[in-house]
Amino acid sequence: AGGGGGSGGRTLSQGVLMPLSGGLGNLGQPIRDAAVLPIDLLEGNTEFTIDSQVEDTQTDPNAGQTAASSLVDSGYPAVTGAASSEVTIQVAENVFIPNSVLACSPASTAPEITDLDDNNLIWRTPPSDALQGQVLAQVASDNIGASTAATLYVNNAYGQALSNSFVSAYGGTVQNQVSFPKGASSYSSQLSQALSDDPGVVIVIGYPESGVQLFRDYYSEYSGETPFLVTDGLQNSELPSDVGNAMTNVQGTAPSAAGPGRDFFTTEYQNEFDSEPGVFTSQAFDATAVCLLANAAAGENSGPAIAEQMQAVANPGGEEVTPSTLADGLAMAAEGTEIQYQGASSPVNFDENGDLRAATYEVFQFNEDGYEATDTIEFSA
Amino acid sequence: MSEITATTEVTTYDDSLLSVRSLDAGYGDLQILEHVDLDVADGEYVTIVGPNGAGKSTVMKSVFGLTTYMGGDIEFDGEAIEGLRPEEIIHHGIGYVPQSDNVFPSLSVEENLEMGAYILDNVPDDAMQAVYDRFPILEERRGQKAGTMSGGQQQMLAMGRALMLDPDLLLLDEPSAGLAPDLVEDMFDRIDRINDDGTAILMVEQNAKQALRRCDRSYVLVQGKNRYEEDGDALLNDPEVRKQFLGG
Amino acid sequence: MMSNTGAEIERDERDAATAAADDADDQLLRVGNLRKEFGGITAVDGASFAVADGSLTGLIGPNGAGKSTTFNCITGIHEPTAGEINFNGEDIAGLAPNAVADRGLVRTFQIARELAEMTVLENLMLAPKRQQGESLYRSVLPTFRNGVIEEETELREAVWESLEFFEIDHLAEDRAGTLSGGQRKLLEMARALMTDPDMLLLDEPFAGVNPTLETKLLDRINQLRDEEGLTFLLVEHDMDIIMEHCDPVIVMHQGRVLAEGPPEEIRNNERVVDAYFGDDI
Amino acid sequence: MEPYARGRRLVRDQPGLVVVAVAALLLVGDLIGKLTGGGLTPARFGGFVWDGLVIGLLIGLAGIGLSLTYSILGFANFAHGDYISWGAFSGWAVAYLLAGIDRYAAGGLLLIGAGDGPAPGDVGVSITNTPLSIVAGLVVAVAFTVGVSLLVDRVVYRPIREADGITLLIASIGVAFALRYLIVFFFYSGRQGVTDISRVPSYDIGGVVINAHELTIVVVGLALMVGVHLLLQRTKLGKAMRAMADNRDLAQVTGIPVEGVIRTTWILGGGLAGAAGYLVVLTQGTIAYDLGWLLLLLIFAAVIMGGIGSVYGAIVGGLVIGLASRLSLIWLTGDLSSFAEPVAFGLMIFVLLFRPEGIFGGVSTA
Amino acid sequence: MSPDGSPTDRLPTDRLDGFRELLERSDAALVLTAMAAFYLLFLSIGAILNYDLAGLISILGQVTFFTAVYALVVLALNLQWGYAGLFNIGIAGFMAVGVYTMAMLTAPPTGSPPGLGLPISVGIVGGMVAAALIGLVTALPALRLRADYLAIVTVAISEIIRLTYNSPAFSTFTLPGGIALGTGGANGIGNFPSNPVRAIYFTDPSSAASGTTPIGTAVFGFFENVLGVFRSAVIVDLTYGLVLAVVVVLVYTLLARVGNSPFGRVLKAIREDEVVAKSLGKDTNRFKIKTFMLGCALMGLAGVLWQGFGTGAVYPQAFRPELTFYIFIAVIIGGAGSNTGSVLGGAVFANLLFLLPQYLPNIIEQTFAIEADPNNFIAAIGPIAAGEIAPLLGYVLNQRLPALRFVFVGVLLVYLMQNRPEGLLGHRTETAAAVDLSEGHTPGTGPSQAADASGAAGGEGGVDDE
Ligand SMILES: Nc1ncnc2c1ncn2[C@@H]1O[C@H](COP(=O)(O)OP(=O)(O)OP(=O)(O)O)[C@@H](O)[C@H]1O
Ligand SMILES: Nc1ncnc2c1ncn2[C@@H]1O[C@H](COP(=O)(O)OP(=O)(O)OP(=O)(O)O)[C@@H](O)[C@H]1O
Ligand SMILES: [Mg+2]
Ligand SMILES: [Mg+2]
Repeated sequence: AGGGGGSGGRTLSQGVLMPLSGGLGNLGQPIRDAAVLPIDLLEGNTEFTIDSQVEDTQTDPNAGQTAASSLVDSGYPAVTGAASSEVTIQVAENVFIPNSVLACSPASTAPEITDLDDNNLIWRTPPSDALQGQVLAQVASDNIGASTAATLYVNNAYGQALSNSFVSAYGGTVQNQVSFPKGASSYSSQLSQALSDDPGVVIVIGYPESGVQLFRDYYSEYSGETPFLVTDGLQNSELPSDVGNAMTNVQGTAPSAAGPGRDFFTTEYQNEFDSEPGVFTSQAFDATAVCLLANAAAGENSGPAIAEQMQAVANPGGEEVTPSTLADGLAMAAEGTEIQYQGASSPVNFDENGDLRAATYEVFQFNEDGYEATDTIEFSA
Repeated sequence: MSEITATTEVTTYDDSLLSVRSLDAGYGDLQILEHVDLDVADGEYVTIVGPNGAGKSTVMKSVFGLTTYMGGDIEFDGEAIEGLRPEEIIHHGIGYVPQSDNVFPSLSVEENLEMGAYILDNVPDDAMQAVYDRFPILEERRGQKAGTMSGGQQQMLAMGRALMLDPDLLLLDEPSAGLAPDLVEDMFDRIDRINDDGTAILMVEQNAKQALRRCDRSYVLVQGKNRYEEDGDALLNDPEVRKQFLGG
Repeated sequence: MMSNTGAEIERDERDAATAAADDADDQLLRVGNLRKEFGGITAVDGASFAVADGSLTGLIGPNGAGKSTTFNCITGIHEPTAGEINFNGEDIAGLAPNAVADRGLVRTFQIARELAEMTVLENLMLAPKRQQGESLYRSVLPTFRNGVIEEETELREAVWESLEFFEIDHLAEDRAGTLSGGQRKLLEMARALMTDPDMLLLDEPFAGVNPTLETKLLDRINQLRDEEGLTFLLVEHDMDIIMEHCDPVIVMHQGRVLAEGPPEEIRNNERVVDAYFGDDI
Repeated sequence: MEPYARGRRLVRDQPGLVVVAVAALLLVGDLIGKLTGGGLTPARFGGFVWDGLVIGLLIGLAGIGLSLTYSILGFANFAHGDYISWGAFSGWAVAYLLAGIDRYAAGGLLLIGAGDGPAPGDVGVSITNTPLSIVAGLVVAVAFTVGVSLLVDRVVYRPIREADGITLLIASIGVAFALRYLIVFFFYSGRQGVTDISRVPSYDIGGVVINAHELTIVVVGLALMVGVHLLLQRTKLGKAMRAMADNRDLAQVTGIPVEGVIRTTWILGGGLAGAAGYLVVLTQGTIAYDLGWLLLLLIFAAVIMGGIGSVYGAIVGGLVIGLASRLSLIWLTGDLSSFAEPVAFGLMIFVLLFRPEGIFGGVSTA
Repeated sequence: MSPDGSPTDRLPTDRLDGFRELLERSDAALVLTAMAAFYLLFLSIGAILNYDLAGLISILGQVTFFTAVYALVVLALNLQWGYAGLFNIGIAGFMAVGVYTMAMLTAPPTGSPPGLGLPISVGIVGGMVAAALIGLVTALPALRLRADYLAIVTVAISEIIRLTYNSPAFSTFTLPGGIALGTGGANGIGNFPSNPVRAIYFTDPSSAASGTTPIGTAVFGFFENVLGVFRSAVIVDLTYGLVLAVVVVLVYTLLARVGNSPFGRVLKAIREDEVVAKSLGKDTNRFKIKTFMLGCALMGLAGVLWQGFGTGAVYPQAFRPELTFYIFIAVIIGGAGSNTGSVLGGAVFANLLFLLPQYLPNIIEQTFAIEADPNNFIAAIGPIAAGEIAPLLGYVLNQRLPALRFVFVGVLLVYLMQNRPEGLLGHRTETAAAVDLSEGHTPGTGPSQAADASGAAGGEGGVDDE
């Protein structure tokens, strides 16, 4: 096999690296499902054989490293993963970059990833949190009209980075920045600190794990009138039912999953897994899809070669390929036709750092049944 | 010590209260006792003497079900008791006062005695009073923590606790160790009296002169085997035994 | 009567103190007005006595008289509530146990405290003081380690000799925890002697030891005293031993020194007979 | 002159104590300043105190069992936290089943709403809405945890009864791993909402909001504590336990049915742990497989601070730890608020510096 | 060895016996045999998973790395716990102090978070010293406490350390002299110098696109041209693994000497009965503090080599108490009190309990592919009534395998405690003396005589053999 035409029958190898157990296990499992969805859909519909393998980082740096090595050792040239930024940075520096394997993360939003010395090997399909901080600030000031704010953030890399980027972008006064630990039995004291100066809006950065607890504590002790603004980590349709409150005072921002192929993705995901797609699932689909397209275009299972093709298959210019036409896209890419992938989460337009050039954020509002998007905000880096 | 080559010359009795036949026992895999035979008749006062490490304490513990049983028979009052748990053996009417650590230090004197009658639903008042009559100092100090009592008082308390159930046989492991001379005398006198009241005694003693003088019969144990079995006084006067075990 | 007794005791103490002052260089250990309280209990209540260099002094008294507690205070296991303790001309009250032992004053325990999981050999090898290899760097660095090995080889011989004497050499490699009650006592004494002390405090070393071996040990104690000038302070309840071997004998009662003197005198001291011997004598 | 001399002696003998006293005084002074100066509203202060009391009560309740098994069996049971978790899961599975069986399939209810099971708001469990199923759940939580602890004792600890404390401790770490991840095996690894907060009435008492579930916990917790107290005081069981803690071999020789007392200890300790786990979920409203494990270090801190083996020590220790972890937030604000837990640990270490045996150490109160 | 006959006419069983004897006598042979077995195991796994040669080298590198780092920490713990009975369950905290100090000393001052930019060697020594000092601070008050109280204090301190590093409060801060420093908060520190072994092969070790040194050119060239291995990273990793193995040998030697010496004897005595040790004139506090500090320094070193250079970045979440428990499990598998046992225990834990379970799911998937993937237990057992077992299997294999791994670890631990509480080598009491104590004497009929002698001799011999 090789580049150019007539590459039918070639094997495209794609690894998936996700936390399936440990702290982020719950978040990671649906993302893993979405990451293997393109492969499941392509099976039998394309001339290519697609070989994939899933590894579990266990939300642990050591295990993550072994899991990543295992993918590399099995000969996977490209990997969808990892999820949390800590693990992504670490396996990138220690495993993927030294071994010339490409990684495309569907969920790591830490700004540091932009600046990795990565030989062009590290990519991602969600936007950097440097942007989300600005979006939060904008929504807080413009949509909610709050001139004072407090942040309540989970005490990890994600929470600390996003809280900081919000604070530096926000025009009003930030009265309190309160951190909270994951998995505590009660957040009343943190809430009481955050609410002590009667802020115009409370920004909550965290995951459903602690979000359930935090909002339960909030609704059992306060009247529930202060506007809250949450981030992508808390964009979870089960949150209101788990909390037991419609949460109508809570809005949120998240990288929008409103790419051209979104409806197709949603339907297929529901068919396949019998549940609603969750946060970062459409990004995971896109990450795998772009890698496969780039692999087909590269004509060989080689990390650097695939990296060469990432922008070519994703960025504007050429035939449009969407999640529903992925099989055709592979064939075109292998033949050397110029294509542009229009994904489930976004049109996917990479800059030279492997970040998205433009990002669309959605503003969503919780209600009894989950949440609904109320607005979209376009942002370009 | 190895000069004594005489094999076991032990008589067996037919009507004994406690009869130990060819007992093998030890700790884990380590066998200490080899074919030990021993009898105590109803109301009899029997002692065991022998060098350090001979297995004297091990015999007592074995009767009470505290060692690894490896073979032989132990009968009490006609019933086999080998392999039973200590609390079951207590039910049969045997009391045991271990060599050391024999009171509950953080319990009061009275509570220690109550524990002695734990297997009964209610602590019999007369039993408690009987012990107090025997050891008046215990009644005086009934509220004191056992751990703060002096060595001799603790020894009395331990004995009192074993007497709470009015056992038929009392096993005493070196009851005089560490006691001041006046208390040693006193202790032996009290044991005599307990024996006079009908309780059979099986006692280990290093204070062999006293023990042998007072007991009815005595066994000499060496390296886990019976060596001699005789009247106390006879042993006391046996020159060989004197030389080997009684310090001349 | 009461005050009378008190006065007498005071006089005794004064006598002891004067005696101590008289031939100060003759007294290896001097204890003055030692007090030790545990919560409400006064275990030692102003005891004063002195032990002459090279003597085998007996310390007797009823159970609970405070003998072991006195030992514990002298050797730093307990900090005395008040009082003076002078060893070899140096005030050692309140020193840590290791500091006391380091000065050559070593004790055995009434209830043997063997190091259960260590072999009998290791128990004895532990004892000698100021071993080179007790310093971390010496035990590790190449050149120093040769010295350590040399010293260990020498110690080994001494240890085996001692084991043979105490008739526990057949147990040399057994864990000390498997020894019988009496064997533990022997180990305890052998170990204390391995520290090469100037003075030994023995707390009922023969309780539970077979009489034959007891005789042998006493011969050894006498030999060490005569030939190497060791000083012994011996707590014992066996009056035959005390009367035959100890001179002088100190009698404690209710935390105080009741009498002190040669065995003959003690045997005939009425107060001692009342307090201690009972009807035995 | 006299007080001066006494003071000087205090400074000389117990310099640490003096420093602590001064620090405590300064904190109290600062607190009064904050309360009067308006930096801290009395309502917020009251909220901290109430919060600390509720969590402290739960820690104390769970700590009693840990303390009992610690002193009687001679080892620190690292699986205690996971008994707590199993109490929570077993009890709430049944509470859910009873509350929702008329409307939903049993499977989803038994998994406490996991997977496609009904949401908390739909099942609607709360002490006022479904009091019977809440009580039934509590009973099951206690019974099930007792069963688990007896089973574990039979299978794991009994064969090595004579082993030293460290061997048992490490075996208990093994038990902890197995129990915790069996929950994940049967249930799930996330945190899930359980109670229906919209149906939990709350009362405003001088600005401090107290809800019905917290009140339930206080009532049930105190009742259980009093019950344990009476059981240990009124029966010879308490003395037998102390006797065994003193000297197990002697207890055996004395005729105390050692195995029986050990079983009773597990029944008490396991039952209280199960109840505590169930009640923790009642107050926090959510359930997670590691909820007991996350509490375990705090429980240990409480038990040790109180003095191992002392029932009252465990209770007092629990309250101190609970209050400290909440009240410290008066000073630890913003970035420092993550130090609440370290403060609780630090306090324990501090107490041990002055009382190496714990507050009630050496005093047997059971 | 066998008195009769030359090796040629020996029966195979004889040879087997001879080998067993060798293992009993020489610790080096024992450890090397165990490692050979592990290498073989993982090579077969690689083969099953169709790894190419680079993949196989990589898996060997991992086996070496994890064995070495676990062995290192286990050895340090064995010194504290196995010898002196100091029940330290704050290991993770001391490792964190080591690696964080190293990171803060060596990270570039301009980075984020800023560091002091000092050389690596200063960083490593600094990490060890800092861990030792924190050990001292822990030990001083803890000396008064009984063993289980000490345990809880150490685990509390370890949590305080982790939460402090995790706190945003010290993410970056300024020292009094105006020097900026930082822990990076929950982000950790990722910008410290790269693994020193890279300097052997690369001219600019910190750059992914660096040129190679002459050695690098030669070695990489050999692998590329002769073996066809083009991934230089696997060679670097394997080299690091081997360097760590050397470190383990050095630490082992150090600790074996500490153990087989009067110093070690005092530690053993302290573990048994501190009052006795004191009454014999040993300043036990000094011994305890020294031991605690030395152990903590080694834990700090292990932190640097493992969580620092090994993973390339340091995060607070890597130092949860679970890590400490893993080390304890390893020391128990090996047998507390035995240094060789510690190395073996570390190897067994790292390979069989840490690495192997990560490869198992893939092997299982290769062997039986089970499609069914029910996402909850009820859905998994429901079909059993209809005789369908596939959903349950699918649930177990596809959904709950990680959870079952922990259940397995727990059950194994209980099994070990019930059946072999003394661990693999704990039965072999290693006599604490610098010489064979019974040489030239016949110690009667002590049942453990043979084992003791070989233990003492073997311990020393093992070191010298290396
Ligand atoms: N728990 C134990 N485990 C192993 N061996 C033991 C144990 N207890 C005693 N032994 C061994 O059993 C033998 C007999 O011990 P035992 O205590 O019965 O002796 P004894 O005759 O009572 O001696 P003593 O007069 O010194 O008390 C000794 O060799 C001793 O080492
Ligand atoms: N740690 C302690 N706490 C409380 N009381 C104690 C303590 N140690 C000793 N005592 C008390 O001090 C008194 C003296 O005890 P000590 O052990 O010194 O007596 P002794 O003379 O050695 O007696 P014996 O001959 O029985 O060994 C006793 O009343 C004892 O109960
Ligand atoms: Mg005995
Ligand atoms: Mg005494």
